[in-house]
Amino acid sequence: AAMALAFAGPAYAQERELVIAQGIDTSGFDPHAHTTAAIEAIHVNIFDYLLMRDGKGELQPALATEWEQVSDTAMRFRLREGVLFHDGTPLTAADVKFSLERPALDESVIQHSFYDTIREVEVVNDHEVIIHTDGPDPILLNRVSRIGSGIVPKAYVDKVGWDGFAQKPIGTGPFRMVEWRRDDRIIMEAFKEHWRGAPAWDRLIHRTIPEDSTRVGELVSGGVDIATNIPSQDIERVKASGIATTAPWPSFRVMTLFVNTKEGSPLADPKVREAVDLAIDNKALIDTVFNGLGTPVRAAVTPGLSAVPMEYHNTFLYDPERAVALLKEAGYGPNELTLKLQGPSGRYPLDVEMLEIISVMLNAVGINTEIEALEWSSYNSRIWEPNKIEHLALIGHANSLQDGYHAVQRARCGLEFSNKTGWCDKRFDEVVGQSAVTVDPEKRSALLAEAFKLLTDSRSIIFLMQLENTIGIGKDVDWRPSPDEQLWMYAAKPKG
Amino acid sequence: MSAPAKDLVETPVLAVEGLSTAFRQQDGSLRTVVEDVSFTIGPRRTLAVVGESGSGKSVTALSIMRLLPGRKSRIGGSVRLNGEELTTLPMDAMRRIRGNDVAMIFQEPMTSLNPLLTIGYQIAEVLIRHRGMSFAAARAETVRLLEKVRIPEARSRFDEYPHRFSGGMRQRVMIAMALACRPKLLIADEPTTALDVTIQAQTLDLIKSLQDEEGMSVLFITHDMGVVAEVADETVVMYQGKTVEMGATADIFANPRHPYTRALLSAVPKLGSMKGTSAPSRFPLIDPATGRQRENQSPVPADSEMRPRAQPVLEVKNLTTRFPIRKGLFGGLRGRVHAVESVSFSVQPGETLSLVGESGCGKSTTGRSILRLVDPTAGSVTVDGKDIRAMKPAELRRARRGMQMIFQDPFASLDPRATVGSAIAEPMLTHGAASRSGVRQRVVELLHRVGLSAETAQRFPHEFSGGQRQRICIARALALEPKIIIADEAVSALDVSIKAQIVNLMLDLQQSLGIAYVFISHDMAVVERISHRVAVMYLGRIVEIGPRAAVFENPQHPYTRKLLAAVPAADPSRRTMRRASGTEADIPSAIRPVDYRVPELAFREVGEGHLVLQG
Amino acid sequence: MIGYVVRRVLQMIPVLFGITLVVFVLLRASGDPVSLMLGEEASEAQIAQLREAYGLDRPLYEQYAVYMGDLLTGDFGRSIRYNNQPALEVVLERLPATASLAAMALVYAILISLPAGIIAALYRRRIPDQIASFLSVLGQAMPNFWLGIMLILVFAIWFGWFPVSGREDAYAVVLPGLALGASLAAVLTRLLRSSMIEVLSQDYIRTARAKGIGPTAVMLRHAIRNALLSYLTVIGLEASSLMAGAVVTEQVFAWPGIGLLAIQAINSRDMAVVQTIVILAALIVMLVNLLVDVLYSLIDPRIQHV
Amino acid sequence: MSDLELAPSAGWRLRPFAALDLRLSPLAAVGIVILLAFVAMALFAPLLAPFDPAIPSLRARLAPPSWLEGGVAQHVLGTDHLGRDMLSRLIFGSRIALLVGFLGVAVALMIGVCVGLVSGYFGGKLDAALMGAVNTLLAIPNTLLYLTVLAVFGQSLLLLILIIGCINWTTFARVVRGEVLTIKRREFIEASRTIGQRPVVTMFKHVLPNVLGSIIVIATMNVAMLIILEASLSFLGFGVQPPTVTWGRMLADGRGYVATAWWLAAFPGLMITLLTLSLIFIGDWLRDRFDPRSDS
Ligand SMILES: Nc1ncnc2c1ncn2[C@@H]1O[C@H](COP(=O)(O)OP(=O)(O)OP(=O)(O)O)[C@@H](O)[C@H]1O
Ligand SMILES: Nc1ncnc2c1ncn2[C@@H]1O[C@H](COP(=O)(O)OP(=O)(O)OP(=O)(O)O)[C@@H](O)[C@H]1O
Ligand SMILES: [Mg+2]
Ligand SMILES: [Mg+2]
Repeated sequence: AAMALAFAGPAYAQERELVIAQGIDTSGFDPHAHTTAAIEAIHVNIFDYLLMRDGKGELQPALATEWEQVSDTAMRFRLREGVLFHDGTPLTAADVKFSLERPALDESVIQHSFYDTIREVEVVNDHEVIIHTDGPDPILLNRVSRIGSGIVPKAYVDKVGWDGFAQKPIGTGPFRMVEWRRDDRIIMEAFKEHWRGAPAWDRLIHRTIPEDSTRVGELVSGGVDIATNIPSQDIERVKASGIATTAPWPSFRVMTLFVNTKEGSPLADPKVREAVDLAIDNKALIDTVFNGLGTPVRAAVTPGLSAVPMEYHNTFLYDPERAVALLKEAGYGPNELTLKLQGPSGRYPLDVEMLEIISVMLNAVGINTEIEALEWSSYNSRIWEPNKIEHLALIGHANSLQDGYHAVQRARCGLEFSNKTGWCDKRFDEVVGQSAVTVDPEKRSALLAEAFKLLTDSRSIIFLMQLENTIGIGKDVDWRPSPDEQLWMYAAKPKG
Repeated sequence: MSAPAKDLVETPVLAVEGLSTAFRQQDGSLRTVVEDVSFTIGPRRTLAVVGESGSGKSVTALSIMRLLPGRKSRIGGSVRLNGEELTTLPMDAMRRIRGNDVAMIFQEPMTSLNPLLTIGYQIAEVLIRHRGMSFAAARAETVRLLEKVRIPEARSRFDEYPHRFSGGMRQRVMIAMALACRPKLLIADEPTTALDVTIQAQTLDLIKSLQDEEGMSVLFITHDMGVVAEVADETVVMYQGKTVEMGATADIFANPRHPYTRALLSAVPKLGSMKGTSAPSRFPLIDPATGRQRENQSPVPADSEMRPRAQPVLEVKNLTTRFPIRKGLFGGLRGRVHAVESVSFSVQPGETLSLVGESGCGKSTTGRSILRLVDPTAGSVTVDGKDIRAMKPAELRRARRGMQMIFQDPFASLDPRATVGSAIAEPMLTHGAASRSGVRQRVVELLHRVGLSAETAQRFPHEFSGGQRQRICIARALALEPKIIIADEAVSALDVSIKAQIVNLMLDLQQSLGIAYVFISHDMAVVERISHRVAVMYLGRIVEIGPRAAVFENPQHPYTRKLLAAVPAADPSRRTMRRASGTEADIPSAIRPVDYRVPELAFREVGEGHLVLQG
Repeated sequence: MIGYVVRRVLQMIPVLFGITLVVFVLLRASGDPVSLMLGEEASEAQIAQLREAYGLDRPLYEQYAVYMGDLLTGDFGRSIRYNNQPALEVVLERLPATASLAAMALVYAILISLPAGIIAALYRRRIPDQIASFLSVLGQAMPNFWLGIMLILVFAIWFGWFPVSGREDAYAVVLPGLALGASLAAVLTRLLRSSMIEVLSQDYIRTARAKGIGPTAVMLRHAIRNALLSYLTVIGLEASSLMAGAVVTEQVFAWPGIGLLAIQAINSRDMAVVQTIVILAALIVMLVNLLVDVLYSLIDPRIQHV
Repeated sequence: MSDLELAPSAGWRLRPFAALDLRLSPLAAVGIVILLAFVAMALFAPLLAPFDPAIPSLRARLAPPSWLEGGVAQHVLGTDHLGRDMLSRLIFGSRIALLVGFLGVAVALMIGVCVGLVSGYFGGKLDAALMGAVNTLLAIPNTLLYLTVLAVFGQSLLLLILIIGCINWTTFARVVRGEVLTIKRREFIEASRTIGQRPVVTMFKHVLPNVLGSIIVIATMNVAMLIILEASLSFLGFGVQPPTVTWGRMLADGRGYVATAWWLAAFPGLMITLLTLSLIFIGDWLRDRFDPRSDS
């Protein structure tokens, strides 16, 4: 794309433009009104958080320069001075209070559930705030460095309203939004007064190209500089093009099978659940479906998450003979058990193919299968949301809080996972509950490790793999993708 | 007119010698449909080609014009126009001759004009093409031509489209188009067959007077001997693709040599041939192969004299049928077609009443109203003492057993996908008139009755000729032993000889079964043969009704006279110099405004049962 | 004529009403926008809260009544997916993209089918006819997403003549237009061929030839106009399938039109937007058909609408 | 044709197509042979297919056809992205293609013909109402309708066929209605009224057999259209459930491999083209046979 501008005349000849292609468009620029990582990946260039993760996933100061625990339920943040919004107004503590209290207090905001521990944001002075939480919140820092915590200018929002803001956002980020053509492109310009200094690009363009092969086509023909989600079969092709190369882009998303353990389901019998787990060869699944890209897991653990037992990463159980034996013990001879495999079609990469391969694997130990792959919204509303899993349902979970607590907490009795699987364990609830108010990292990790073990051993959720995407990067761009699925383009530099 | 003088000095305008035309069939073989046809036409003369349907008349004409599909047909022999050989001419040169030296008019005026182009343009096109005129000049010339063929207000009609023109006017447009370049030869392929008697007469007149003016020769194709007698100097008779007889028209009529010619002539209904009798009478028929008379030729016995006044099978009183015309945003009523207006008549058992009149005068609507195929607006229809109009649907269906209908088009009135047997059996099965096996028995009986063999029951309509199909329709109509049959133009679409056969069949059936007919027709000569009584309709009204002899021999209403005068006489010696051709193009329309008040009708009795509309 | 047009437009109202009802019920019955928006991480309490906020917890008929009430005042509702933007605005801003795509497809379809259909009819059952027939069969048998991908690969990536996707420059419409227009071209070719064959067998063509008019003039002045009548009707009827095809084509070419919007709106159960699209599309289809009928009556003097 | 003296067994039944000249044209013969081959393929798929179409093979992912470099001998047409045998999948795929195509058309046919017949034959208010429904359905872009309906009712094969039928009948209804309006004016229908036949009987006995000609022609075209529709729905994620193999799904899945493994999409595409071609040949031929004018 940098080349394409050469035609635009001498005045623009120097302009550096970076074009990124993703499969989906943003729904708007209200940072509290979505839950999608791919949208955050766009927003992150416009909004800053109090803290920000660096390329290794470590939390670094951003709008907040220092922070300290004031009490069990309060944390003080010192704000950076001289930070300007895109409209030239300076950042103050009032903006921070405004930005964080909205998701925390307004129940109708989509991000609310991630901020409901926050009781109040107290303005100490122009450059200092204290966040008060309901109880001890060990992951408050995670909360203020993610999606729903982008800082917006209060005065501007008061003027245009949130609906207006969603169309024309203003933030403190390195780029400012100029034009948004829905489902086509978002055009951003460098914000030269950005507190980190002017970005290397004059223009940043996010394009929406839903069709994979078309996106790859743009990449290899030089139409875009960075393209996300390169299908595995095209990796060689991209590399061979000489125009771009690819890099692994691990995702926090872990693919799982939710299991109906409720009464009446054959899977209420733990033996059958174990048989299913043992029947699935996670590695072969990854190799066959994803051409080897992905990591087998036994729990929702991925590198970059805090407080997770990493021993469940890159490991899996596979023992078909034992699976047959377990089935026999449970009273099922070959082909006497039929399980329904449900899953979405088109929500996750190669989701239907996963179902097909899992089905074959289950068949191999003598379990008959029936696949039901539905378009995402139907799947979501027919099976997922009313908790009507028949036997096994494919689902992928990301972890936008990037913390172990979030990975297991919803499996507590009466919460979403439990409602779906029907698995409910007192001890599990207890340790998870404790971890939520335990600030000491050691203790907390220990509690969560036990919780992970309980959940994994219950096999109410059978964990399959961590997804690994591939991102395509043009040869002219110097950029190393970070492990948190963000497209933070301030870090990208033109080559040569 | 004068006998044809063989003019040896003048070269003939058209000389056809040994013309043979064959079509390539699906399997690649050739089927010859015109074989070794030869004739010549001298300047200013008219040659008629006659023969029954499928005898190759049209193919002959199209071969002369070389208008047959080139890849599918093969033409042999020679065709010379003014000495120039046409069969070998390059296509370009041929195109310069078409429409210029030879012009052609076709049978179907309704489809022969392009519906999307104006009348004027279609004529002017010829002038532009052959005379190289500018459009303006062509336009002026076209208007002149239109005036010449007596299209009223020619100037303003230049820009009109064909669908606004009646059949007769369209045929005149075709003639104007043909005459545009003053061709030496005009080929007219059945130009009047599709037209009404009166319009037909006008059109024939026009062609003849223009021929005299322009001095061209005419090749006239027809199957109607009446028309031949009227127009032709010489006649060629074709039979199965060959010429069987050729000569001066008068000679041929006076002294037909070939049996086929004789058969053809014997079957021609001649108006006035029934003078002095009052009962219907069969046609004398001659077998085309042997030349002998085919059936014993007794006229229908005198028993069909008017019967004593029994109870009529059908009584129609003040029958009125109007069709609303709706237009505008909300489909408001803008007028009505007064298709049938206060029509009254009665029919006795075993009697035939004919309804005659021009196209659109309401004959069919009358018939359909009687059967309640359309719902009449007012009046009463009594069949066998029961009022048809008061009946509920189921009742009506039952009542229809007693009255049947035979339609004009035998091709259209049989379901192409049902066997003949099931078509005839259907009415009986519907009414449970007989057991299943009884039905089969009866079908065979009926087939025999109409002169078909039993095995035809299993065949499909497309395997039959038009005449045979009409027999099947009659058999179907007879299946329920109706008291009355309404025959709507039942023989109009048939060839002369077939027509005669069917008329004879109907008469026989009437005689043996005592059926009453309402016979709807515009063919006066057939009507004369078949009817006991005649009703003449004009614009939805009966203008004259009475015994056939009285109406034909003593027509009182001017319209009846006009209708009779228009019938071509199949006798060259009586070729009349025509009555001043009417220029009025159309039959006046029966469309009236909503608030139209129907004037009172009064009839004057001129003889016994002979009534004439007054005023 | 004006009366006729008015009447036809009035007739569209019940149809549109029926469409809104059908679509409303279907969409509502099939999924819940809130749980879709919240994704896998949503909590049940949160779903309930949001649903209440959007009034989705009320009975269906009540929701429909509210929706229709708004609709009658010209309010097409607001997009849930696009942060409460007015649905009509969201849809309308896409209209030009789809319109230009459809127009391009139509241009292709006509440019291809007109000569191809005529030549096929003229050379009936001979080589040119068979080639045209085969190509049109291919055009019909090839799903347009497939054709789109092939076109991108060959003309955009290998040859680099056209942009791969998007609608930034003027040439961008060339490939998606072709992908969308191909099957219409195929249908129209076959149709034109058969109506041409039919017209050529009509009596008035024989009349024209008997006048000595040359084959080209017969073709141009006498035959084509008549054959175009049914051609025109089919174009009208195909307007709706063009809209349907646009859904797929836009997806392939990342063409920011209504089709792309439609898929995403359906997938996120964005009621107001789907409704607006369907109403708009139906309206366009019906207007196109009306236009075709009016054109038809202009070409064919026999038809008179009053 | 027996020379009958009342042979009662040789009754005259309604034989709708006996009146047809069914001589084959060369193209039609080709079409019929292809179609029969596909039918045989569908019927005997388990016997014909060398492999189980659902069984993946890790080692043989994306193997090219056997005659190409890198091809594996036992996978004649190569393997797909999960290492499943292409040939076997194509063979099994013919089942769904034919099922969706023919059953979908059958459902559409039934609805469309009934509506068309009733609408055309009885006219009036009923006609206005039915045509209103047709116009409503026609005015909604088809794809949107399919997507919403499939989203509501799920994506089983049976439902897909039913839905396709329930949405796709409008063409038939319109054509049948048009034909009925013409046929209604033919005299044999009137003749049927004059013998006192009930309208419903007339409709099925006399009207229906006479519209069958054009219906069959559209139906053959429609079969092809539906197969492609299934492909498009698969492309949009609304296809038939795995492990059922469909050409449409193969085509849709293969689209990402145009540049790297062309055989994934080329073969199912070829199959669809062949089937469409054969149906179009047969349809053209049937139309010629049903239209007496077409060959004069
Ligand atoms: N284009 C054609 N291809 C094949 N056969 C044809 C063609 N045109 C006419 N015929 C056949 O040639 C024969 C003669 O037909 P032609 O039209 O000349 O009869 P006709 O005497 O004019 O009859 P009619 O009085 O019905 O017009 C018929 O058997 C007809 O079927
Ligand atoms: N269903 C109808 N709706 C409107 N007008 C009709 C209808 N049927 C007949 N007419 C009109 O009624 C008038 C009488 O028609 P009808 O068919 O009875 O004439 P006809 O004497 O039988 O003519 P033809 O000799 O042509 O059969 C005509 O002007 C015709 O246009
Ligand atoms: Mg395992
Ligand atoms: Mg003829």
